[in-house]
Amino acid sequence: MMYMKSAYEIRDKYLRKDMLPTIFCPGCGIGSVLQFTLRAIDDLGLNQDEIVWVSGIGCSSRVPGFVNFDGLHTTHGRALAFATGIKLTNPDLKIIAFMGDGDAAAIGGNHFIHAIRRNLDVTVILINNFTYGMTGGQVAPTALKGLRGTTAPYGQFENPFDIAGLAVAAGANYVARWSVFNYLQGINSIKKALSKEGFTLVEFLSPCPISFGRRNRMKTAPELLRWYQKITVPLAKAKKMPPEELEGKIVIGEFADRDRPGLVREYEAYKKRAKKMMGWEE
Amino acid sequence: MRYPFPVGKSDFIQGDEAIARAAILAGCRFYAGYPITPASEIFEAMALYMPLVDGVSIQMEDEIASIAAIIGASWAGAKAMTATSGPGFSLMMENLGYAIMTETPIVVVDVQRGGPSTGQPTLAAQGDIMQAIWGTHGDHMLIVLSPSTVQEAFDFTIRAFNLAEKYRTPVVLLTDAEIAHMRERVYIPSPEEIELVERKLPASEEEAKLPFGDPHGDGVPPMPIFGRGYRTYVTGLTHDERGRPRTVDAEVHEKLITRIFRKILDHKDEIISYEEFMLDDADVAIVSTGIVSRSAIRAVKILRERGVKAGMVKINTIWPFDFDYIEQLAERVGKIYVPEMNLGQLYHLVKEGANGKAEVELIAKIGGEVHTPMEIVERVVG
Amino acid sequence: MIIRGDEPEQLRLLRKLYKPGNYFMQGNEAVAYGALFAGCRFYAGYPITPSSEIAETMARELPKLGGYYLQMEDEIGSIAAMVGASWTGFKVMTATAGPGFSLMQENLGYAVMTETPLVLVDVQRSGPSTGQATKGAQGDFFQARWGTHGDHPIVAVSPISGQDAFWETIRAFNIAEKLRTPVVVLFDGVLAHTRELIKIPDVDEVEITYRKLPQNEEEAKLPFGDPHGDGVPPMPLFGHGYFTHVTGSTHKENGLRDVYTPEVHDRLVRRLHRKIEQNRHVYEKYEEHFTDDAEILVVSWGVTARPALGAVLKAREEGIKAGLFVPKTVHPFPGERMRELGKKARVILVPEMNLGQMILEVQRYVNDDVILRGVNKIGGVPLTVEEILREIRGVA
Amino acid sequence: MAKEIYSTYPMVKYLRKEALPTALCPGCGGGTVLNAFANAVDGLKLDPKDLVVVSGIGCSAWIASPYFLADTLHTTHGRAIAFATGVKVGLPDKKVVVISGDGDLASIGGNHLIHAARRNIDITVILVNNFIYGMTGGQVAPTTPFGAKTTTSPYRNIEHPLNISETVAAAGASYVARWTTAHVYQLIESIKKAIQVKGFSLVEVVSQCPVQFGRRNKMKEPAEMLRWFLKNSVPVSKAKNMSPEELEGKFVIGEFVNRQRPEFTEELNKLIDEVQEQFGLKEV
Repeated sequence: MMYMKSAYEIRDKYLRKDMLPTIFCPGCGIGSVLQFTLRAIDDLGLNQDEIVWVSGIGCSSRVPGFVNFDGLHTTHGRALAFATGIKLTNPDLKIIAFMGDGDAAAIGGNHFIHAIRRNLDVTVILINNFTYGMTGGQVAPTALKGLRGTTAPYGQFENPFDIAGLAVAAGANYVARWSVFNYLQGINSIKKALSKEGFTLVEFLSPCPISFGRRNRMKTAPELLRWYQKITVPLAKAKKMPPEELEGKIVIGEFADRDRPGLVREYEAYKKRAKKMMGWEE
Repeated sequence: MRYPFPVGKSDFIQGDEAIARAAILAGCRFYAGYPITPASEIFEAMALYMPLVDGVSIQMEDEIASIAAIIGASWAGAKAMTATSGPGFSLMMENLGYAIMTETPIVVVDVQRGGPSTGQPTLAAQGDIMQAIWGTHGDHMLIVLSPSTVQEAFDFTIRAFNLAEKYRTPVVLLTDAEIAHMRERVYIPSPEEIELVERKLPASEEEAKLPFGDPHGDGVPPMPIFGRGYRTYVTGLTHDERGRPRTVDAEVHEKLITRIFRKILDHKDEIISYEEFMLDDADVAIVSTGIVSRSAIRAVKILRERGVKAGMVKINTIWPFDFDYIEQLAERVGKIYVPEMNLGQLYHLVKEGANGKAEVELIAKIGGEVHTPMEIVERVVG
Repeated sequence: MIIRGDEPEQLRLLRKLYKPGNYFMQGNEAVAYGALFAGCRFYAGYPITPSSEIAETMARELPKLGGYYLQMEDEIGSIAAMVGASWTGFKVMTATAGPGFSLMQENLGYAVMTETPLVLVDVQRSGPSTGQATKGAQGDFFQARWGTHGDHPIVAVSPISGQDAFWETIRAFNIAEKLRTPVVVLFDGVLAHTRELIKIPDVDEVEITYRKLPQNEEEAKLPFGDPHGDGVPPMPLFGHGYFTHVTGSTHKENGLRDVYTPEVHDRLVRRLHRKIEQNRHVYEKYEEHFTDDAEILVVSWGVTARPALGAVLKAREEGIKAGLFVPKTVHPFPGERMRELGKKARVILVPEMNLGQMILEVQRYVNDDVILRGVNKIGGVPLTVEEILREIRGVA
Repeated sequence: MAKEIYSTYPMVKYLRKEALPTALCPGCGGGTVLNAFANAVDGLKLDPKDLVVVSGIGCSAWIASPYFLADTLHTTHGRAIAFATGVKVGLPDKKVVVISGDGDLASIGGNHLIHAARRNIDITVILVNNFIYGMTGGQVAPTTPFGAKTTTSPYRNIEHPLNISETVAAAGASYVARWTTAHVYQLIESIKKAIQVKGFSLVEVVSQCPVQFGRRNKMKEPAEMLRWFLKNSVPVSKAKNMSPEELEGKFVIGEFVNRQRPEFTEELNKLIDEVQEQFGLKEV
């Protein structure tokens, strides 16, 4: 068992006290994931002044307001596009994009896959709660079939997105998914993601008892956590299961861990090449 | 500093190229864009020059991402620009509002083409004047400039950067397909000849803590850019002086929005620019902007030859608009003509300004061709 | 759906589902029910405060009526899907708020250019940018008029109460269908979330309009012509074998692209403007109170019209000759009527929840001997009767 | 001359004659795609009255719009699939086909592409991938090969191309195939299959743009580009056993997926039936 700092220590070191309490509802999983992320930063000994948090719109996107770092709270779905400008302008900064599933995968789906394609050096911490919590519980593109939302009062009939799977196909350097229940794996994955070059993603199944759970007969966070335990399947096990059995399940684990050069490194080389081609440099 | 084009001498170049060179000389080191006719040549020139001056030129997946990226770059400390045309400009509206709200200095070039919708992609128009002013939602204030020659395209681009930096605001450079693609002789000054303005940075920890305050009383807060240990929080939500979201407090909202208006309107005299020609004894005035002004000048000369006491005003700053000046003008002349390449946009502003003190008549032309001087003359002499 | 001749079935369903009577509901719900009564059977949207209840009501009610609710990946996709569905014959709607409205601007221009009937509800909230997401405002007045690029006309209506929202939504559909054009409903966050007693009428009391369809092969071949001289071409819907070509690029009467000939562009864009200009009788609407002898004329719109009326009534009690002019169709602005009223007034006050937008429209139609003054308030709290009354007294 | 060609070309019956000749440059692969599409329609004996063709902005968007004689909706940049979604829901019995380019569908329109694949809505997308923005003058695209020169990557492209077919397959499409314009017969067969399949289908066609792409990358002639395609094409079955390094710069061709998954409009109508049933709204 590794030594873990108390939550109070983490809070005092990294949160803006004047912004507390947070806007999150009781039982919301965002606080847990935030804690995982801060612990990962702390364990790695990263410099607080060299990290910028970027976010879009939604409950999870309010996180950069609560942490004591440079933070850019942007428009809906566009966080990764804003991040591209920050990173390329000042490559010394580490970028953490804290996003929700609606933000990253619905309206922001295109920026998501193109940031991955470019291998933008950014770590995405993605809160997947199957719903638009802030606007009142509308169905999200990640919602499994049959789940209810205020705009799917008769149950979702569309197929869901597998965000992690999409990120792997688009070419991300590191992709992992856990539920907030898997906190140790989660922290370790974030540490790994923060240590790597290029695009890294850690997705968390995270409870939203108020906007999502209540409408799906899981009024409390523990009920949602138990449900996650039921529907998640570790990657090793999933590999041996036929597609029919995996229907309605969510696979968790590490899906990709590779070392393609990141956009910053590519652009540095590009500048050199340009000067060489123009005869400005040998 | 070495430049990838000759400086301190004249060159024969397109408007798009002039804008790109001006941006480089103004210190722009981040460009994000997306291909669109007739603005693509700006991007192509930036792609060629930027890596050579250690800047960034990146092609994003769409126009929404392009303006997002330059806002991010600006907060990381770079002077940043994007260029587009009507359809792309429409897509940028949400994030243009974000730049206004977060007081992010950026320059957005809109090379106007025939619209609405995809319309006439290769032909010039002046149909986005009102969009540049009103296109994003909510109460907002920004600066819009409009050049009429390739030389002005160059000069106004530098001015756009200076105004953006000085007032911590997005500036729209509204040009058109005609100027963008026209080649003219342009004097490209050397860096020593160019006066550049850099954004105010916080002079103390105290100032850095109020990224949306008004420590100097001019309405323009210093900008604590990222990575300097200020731990700035920036949001498009209504925020207090420290940048904290305060979305249900009416007073905070009013204070913020009125300051964003004030910081520009209080400096109207410095921002607003127009040029008068032969107006001293005129009883007919032509008010125009951009490419049409060139035909208007010629029209004034022809009218004078014919004995009509005509004069004209070329509007360089479209927004904020000098309503008061137009009212004074209306008092001096009996009639104002507004030739423009749309069905009436600048006309509305002039009419509001004239305040009933002179008759205002629109000379509209659409379809992609600039008014000929004679078309204006004929309308004036009836 | 309704346009394809199954009205009896739709009327049966409407009667069965919605009994006439007074219901206690939000303005947003009133908009949704108005749309359902107007025959809207396709809704594509994306969640955004404070408009989400419109989507939620449509998601709940549309399937009952056999209609379609789609939640798209963003606002751009929403308006795009609507245009597609409109060309198959549906009456279509979406609802959004400022940020989403900004995103829709490009495709709103496309709908203007392709003359696609649709209804777009903008529940205005306090901006710019994300601003005050839950608070009402009237800051998108000019965005509705000028938000998309290029020369374009637009029709926008603005309800002044929850009940009005029900009827104005129906009117928006009727205008859209009659003139083959997008219509914006400028609603706001205050009325959207205010619960009021709202009367749902019997279906027979609701008059609805259908778009013109081509009467013959000849008409169908000119989907962008003007066979009837009213500027409104019949709409040859997809799937009927007309082989219609629809493009947002400059096009000839037959729909084929011609982006180089100035005359073609001139003809098309001028007709689009003429279509709106010459059919004022279809959409022009305003309310007047005590305007006959008003020395102090209050001009207001949307949510602010109510406290404005309250203030005018109180002013009259105090013996002040105040009057009220409320444009219900705000774009195109009822300029002629404004000019007439402006001649009679000594002072014009324009209260609105922004820093001065409609006042610029008013200014164009009044002479300089009138004192024109804005009564502006931002921050999400509506103007009160007292605040407006104070201004009236101040100039009385 | 042109008239003669039209009179002997059997597919001309599917074309809008008043719109010909097309605006495509000599040697452009767009003509091949139009031809293949017409042949597929012909082969399936589809009545063009049962077709709606939707496109976005760009050269490839012009391939069928306005040249193909059907209902054609030429929309805004990147949004064709979202427009098509509305058309399909409104006309579930018609075949809705989107023909557009890589920049249009995979760059600015990437989100609509993956979401339509997720919904598995019964639309056929023919994506013409020529690695470049042809219409605006040859700018880099998200599909431009690593190292290729374009007007906005004048010192060679540093970004990696998006694997469109693979991404769309991962997003949940029913049918996905990739061919090049050098594989015309396979292409026709794939388009036929794609049109028939119930659900979202994508046929990616690697196509030549000698003017904007080839010229800047030492392949001025269309034939050179076709030879490049043939030389670097690898069938899916073989690609499976190759490493990512070996696959760098190759075109993997063939069918990626062909599967049955619940389809959007069918599910939507099923839901409506259930709701009407539940509330007792069905007519007896």
